[in-house]
Amino acid sequence: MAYALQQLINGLTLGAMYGLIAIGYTMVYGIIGMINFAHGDIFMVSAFIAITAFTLLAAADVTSIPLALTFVLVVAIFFTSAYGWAVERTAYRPLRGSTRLAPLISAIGMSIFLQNAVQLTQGARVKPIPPVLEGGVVLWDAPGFAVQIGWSQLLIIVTTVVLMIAFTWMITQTPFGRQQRACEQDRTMAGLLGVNVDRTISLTFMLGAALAAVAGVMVTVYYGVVDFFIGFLAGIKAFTAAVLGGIGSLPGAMLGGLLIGLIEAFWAAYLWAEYKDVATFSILCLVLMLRPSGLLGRPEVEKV
Amino acid sequence: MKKTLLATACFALGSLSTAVLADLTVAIAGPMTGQYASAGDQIRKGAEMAIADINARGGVLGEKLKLEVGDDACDPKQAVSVANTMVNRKIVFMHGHWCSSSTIPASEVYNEADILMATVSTNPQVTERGLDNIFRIMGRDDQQGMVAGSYIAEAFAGKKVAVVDDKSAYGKGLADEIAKAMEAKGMKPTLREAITAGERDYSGLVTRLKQAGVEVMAYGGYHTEVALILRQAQQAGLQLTVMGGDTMTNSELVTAAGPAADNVMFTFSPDPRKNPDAAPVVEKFRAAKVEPEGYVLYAYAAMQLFEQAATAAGSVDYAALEKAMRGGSFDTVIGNLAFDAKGDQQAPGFVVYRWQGGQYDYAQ
Amino acid sequence: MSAIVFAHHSMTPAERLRDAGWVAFVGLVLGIPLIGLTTVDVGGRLAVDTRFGLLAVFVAAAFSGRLALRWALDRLRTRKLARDRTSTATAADRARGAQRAVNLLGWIALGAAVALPIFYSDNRYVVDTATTVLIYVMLGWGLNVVVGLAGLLDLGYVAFYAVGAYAYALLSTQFGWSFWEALPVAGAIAAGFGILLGYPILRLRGDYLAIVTLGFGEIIRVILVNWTELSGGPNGIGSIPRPSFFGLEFARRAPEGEQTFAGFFGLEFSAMHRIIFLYYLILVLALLTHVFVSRLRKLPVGRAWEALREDEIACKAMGMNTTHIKLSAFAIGAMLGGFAGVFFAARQGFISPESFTFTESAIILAIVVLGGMGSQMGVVLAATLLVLIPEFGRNFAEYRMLLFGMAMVLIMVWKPGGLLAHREPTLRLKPLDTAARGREGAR
Amino acid sequence: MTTLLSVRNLTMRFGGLTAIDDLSLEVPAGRITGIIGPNGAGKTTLFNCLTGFYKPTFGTLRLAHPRRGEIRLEALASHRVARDAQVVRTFQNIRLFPKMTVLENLIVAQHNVLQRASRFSLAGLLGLPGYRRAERHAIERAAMWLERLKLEALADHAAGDLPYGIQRRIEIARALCVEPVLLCLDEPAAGLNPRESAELNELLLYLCRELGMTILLIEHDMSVVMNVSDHIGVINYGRKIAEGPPDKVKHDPHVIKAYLGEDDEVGEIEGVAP
Repeated sequence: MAYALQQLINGLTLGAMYGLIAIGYTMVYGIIGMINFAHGDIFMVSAFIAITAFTLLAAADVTSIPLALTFVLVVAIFFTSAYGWAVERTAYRPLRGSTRLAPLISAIGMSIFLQNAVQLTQGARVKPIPPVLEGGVVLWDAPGFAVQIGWSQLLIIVTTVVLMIAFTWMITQTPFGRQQRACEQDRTMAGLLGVNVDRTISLTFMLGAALAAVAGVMVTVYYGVVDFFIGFLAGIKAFTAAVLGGIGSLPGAMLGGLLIGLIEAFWAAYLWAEYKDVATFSILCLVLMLRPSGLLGRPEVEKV
Repeated sequence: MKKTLLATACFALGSLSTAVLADLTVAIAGPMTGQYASAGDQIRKGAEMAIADINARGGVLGEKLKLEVGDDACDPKQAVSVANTMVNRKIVFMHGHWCSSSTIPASEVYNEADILMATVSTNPQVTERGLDNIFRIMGRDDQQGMVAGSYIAEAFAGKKVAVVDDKSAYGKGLADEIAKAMEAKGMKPTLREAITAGERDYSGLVTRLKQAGVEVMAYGGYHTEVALILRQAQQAGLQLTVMGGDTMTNSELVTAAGPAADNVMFTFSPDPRKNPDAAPVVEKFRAAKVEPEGYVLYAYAAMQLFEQAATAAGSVDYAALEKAMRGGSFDTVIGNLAFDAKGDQQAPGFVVYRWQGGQYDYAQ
Repeated sequence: MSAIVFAHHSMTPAERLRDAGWVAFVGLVLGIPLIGLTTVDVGGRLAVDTRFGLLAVFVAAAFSGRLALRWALDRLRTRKLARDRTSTATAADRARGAQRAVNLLGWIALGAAVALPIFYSDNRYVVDTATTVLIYVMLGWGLNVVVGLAGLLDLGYVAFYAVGAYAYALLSTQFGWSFWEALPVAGAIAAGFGILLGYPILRLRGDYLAIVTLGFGEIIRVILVNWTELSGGPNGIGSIPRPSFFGLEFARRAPEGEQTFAGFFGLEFSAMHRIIFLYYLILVLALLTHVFVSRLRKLPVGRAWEALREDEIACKAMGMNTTHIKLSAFAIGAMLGGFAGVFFAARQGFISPESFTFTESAIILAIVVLGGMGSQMGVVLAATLLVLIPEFGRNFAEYRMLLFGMAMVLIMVWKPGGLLAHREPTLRLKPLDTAARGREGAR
Repeated sequence: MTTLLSVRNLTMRFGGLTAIDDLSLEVPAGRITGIIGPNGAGKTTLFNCLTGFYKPTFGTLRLAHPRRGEIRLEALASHRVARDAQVVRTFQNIRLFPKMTVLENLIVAQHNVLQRASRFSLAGLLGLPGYRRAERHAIERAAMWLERLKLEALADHAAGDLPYGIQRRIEIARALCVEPVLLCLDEPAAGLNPRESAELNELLLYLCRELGMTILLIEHDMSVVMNVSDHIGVINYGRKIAEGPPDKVKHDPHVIKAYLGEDDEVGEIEGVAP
């Protein structure tokens, strides 16, 4: 029981992280209907920015953790959004309106490019920082097994929940959200009605990147170790999460992320850890067979 | 159907390959890009220094050495491509590849082209295929696993031990050998697990270890994962001692795992840095701001091996060189090298080390 | 004339400078965290190192690069406009011209491919790289059936390649089958997997299909890594027999009672014999694939694939069983992938799961899309490019994959429809030549 | 006058929404039957039920096939409706295969015949005479329809590049290549100019009168419906509100009310206005 609870906490943390990255996929998909394969690498870039920022702070002898976290978050969000913007501007915008596959290939190329650019500029070595948030609370001291939630785990879960609420509010209540949804439904029409489509799409990419930046900072705080390869697996898992939840749906991305985190945690806890990915993908297949648009996706009515 | 493009490409490449024939060309190959690029980096630094030193002594048989660097990114297909490139560049000696899964297919290409190679790949298969051109200057996983397994069975008797690997050819091979050696000594692993390298979250594994009351984890795989596991174990309040293989020599482990790295033990050949004969070379590396850890000195030694074998043979012809290498005994920075019929290093001797405050040293 | 040509918007020098300045600014922002700052390991701890000189070079390069690019683009556009105005060629003429050029290119390429080993008979690297190109060409043609013709986005194509490779590896090492015996069986097994994958995802469309196929590829790979008893796990399978030349082995010494290729023909043994034989073998396999796929395209099933890509609902309304059409596309694509896998295993002599990662799928897909969906010649062109870019890049060592990624983006942005986007109809009511003659007569 | 298709108590619900409510209708053989009704009345839903794209919640659709006897359409999947029952449709928002040529579009429509002749592509791959003959026949048939619909000059053009009015005609030609027993046209005049519309009238009359084809026609353009239909069914809110020859329907008070309702777009609905 204690063991299961601990695995639940692990799964939730992992799932929250997947969810944060998945929202980036889902927002971009919603607005221009493409899979932004480079999103995982944007996340990786943000983790590197966070490492640099943390190291700078350590050099400046900043010891206040809240202050440090805020600074790193702001820095990471700023630069990562710039990356999100630049990627969209160079690799995707020229391809808008062409076939569905062209931006996909361009995105794969971008992903390879970013990975190698980071490797070249920052080195292939693993980048570690000393633990930022150590320790945690013991939730339940069961005999022989203490269930514990680390501060950094708590931070991840809380941040994710807060961001989720903020984003839902933004998409449903603000003028930007309205424009964003308008572009999702019909880009041409939105343009005709005076929505600046290019700007809205750019902003969407920047927001997605900003969320990836938050995830990047969280990863740095939680794992303390970053290398140029982390974007790949995280990207694939988050993409899976976005599809599982129904690509294009914000709550879906979050739900998908949590589900995948939990599936991985519990499958690895009770069954064969090495077949964890097989389980994840099989469940995805099953869900899609029953609900071809994912869990919370709008079912595509076959318009005849 | 094909390639006007390729035709032009071929001309370009053809001219390239003839351009480099002036000196004796030797090569290294390994993962210069990709996930394991830091190992490739070590190899290159070691080899570059060795070539510089050899050339400063006047080269081999009066000719200067020239170094070619091949990048296989630990991908078997690219490894074959690299091997072909190297054959075309008429190299006389290859130090590499690094990943066993690259070394195995590439060695067949070198074998057909009559090129000698010295590798640090530890998979037994590397020398078990009856190829006469391959020499291993490192121990084998089975020897390594045996040393680690017996050590665990003796030093941690009565404790619960988990055996974990990362599903790579190297990691799984090592972990299997460790488990076998432990069982031979009458100790059964409490858990036998596998993880996926490249992931970041091992909290599931850590929780499982904690649940099972495991205190010692024997690990087959690379240092990055060990650092993550240790950090996450610490966070979960689990005191874990890790026993790993030669990959744990990488100082990244210490930077990444922090103080928890003091709980890492591993097997490795006797430390070349402790070799008194190597002291000047070690100093030289440190002066050049390169810590001669891991594979740096092995790469250096491989080049020394070539230098001495060629000098002994008086030629760089394959047959003569092969005979010299198989029969000879060579003094290198990693100690004395001599090979058995398969090409394995005689008396490789693994020792158990422990990290301590950022340095590793023999475990008591 | 020139007045008309320059009527389109052209930038003033001030605008150009401002534009380049903006790009340089973006370069600066992007460059600060990755180029300007870097972390280095100082005795077990990280410290920040600055490289502002490098950053300045980068920003300057961005500025001047942008200026040059704009200038070049404007020049190109002006020229193109001028050409369009002077040229009176009709769309039909242009299509015919394109078709002729592609045909010509095809024959030249075929000639080059046949002649290549003759000119490079002692250059192992060239022949081997050409063999790799041909493997990708074959994979591209196989995936072209699924993605280019049937329009089903498949991100897990490498699974079938793996199935073919492992099928041959197991059949040959465990049961002693020869290459030629195993080839059709392995193809059939791969086709079976294609149908296996096809069934559950019949209802899925577009990107949902993409993620499930991606998942399928990963599942196959994870199983290969973990099912050690079958696949050798991460160690892979080694010592896979090479194909023989009608029973003649390519070896230095023949086994008891057999002859080697070199011995039979009275040649001196050379490792190149096998390399060249393998090259011609894959050339023949690739050509057969080409003939097979081109013929299929002109058959009802091929037209049905294309119709499926164009409009699935209309297909149903025409009484076509879309289930069968999709499954046949998956099965045939998988079979061709399986053949390529068999050859790959036979050529490498050693296979392990590391050869069958998602990146491989992505590259094969990139070949199909970069080449121009559905275009057979486009696949050849794209495969050649994508194999040769990293090979050339070897001279640039660590920059090579960077260049590769950049090239993928640039080609796509430059030609979003692919390098050869022209589609040749499967049949014509009036053959082109007679149509042309008719018009010329009318003039 | 024999009945080709009889619709009995057809009901189609989507969740809470009832798109078709207990609709019964007879389609006489060899005639043109028009279905009219205001937007959202359920006309296209009726077509979708008929051609297997929707499974009706309730009701029967019996087709008296001249050679195969009675066929229950509601039990068939969409492709079988076209293949086995030979009920073929066009779409309101044209669904051609845009990148394929006009001729290819028409050959694809003969897929089932050709596929059988190609014997799982084997005969086709080998180029056996049986398949070649079948292919020649298919091209001849396509050429015949192209000629009759005055499209032969465009045969080798990509269908998607052609003007809207021509695409409509191609879609009809493609449907004709399936050899329909019942041809269902979903707003074939939508988006056509008056001249094209008149040509369409001629074409429909030609198909029906000269070739004896049965046509079921959904249309908004009253000039087409009233001029060519032998028989008209009017539906509104999923129910049939009137049925009969054009003249009778034109003066039916229910129809006038459904069409005119409270607002006064009298002039718009030419032919219905009294």
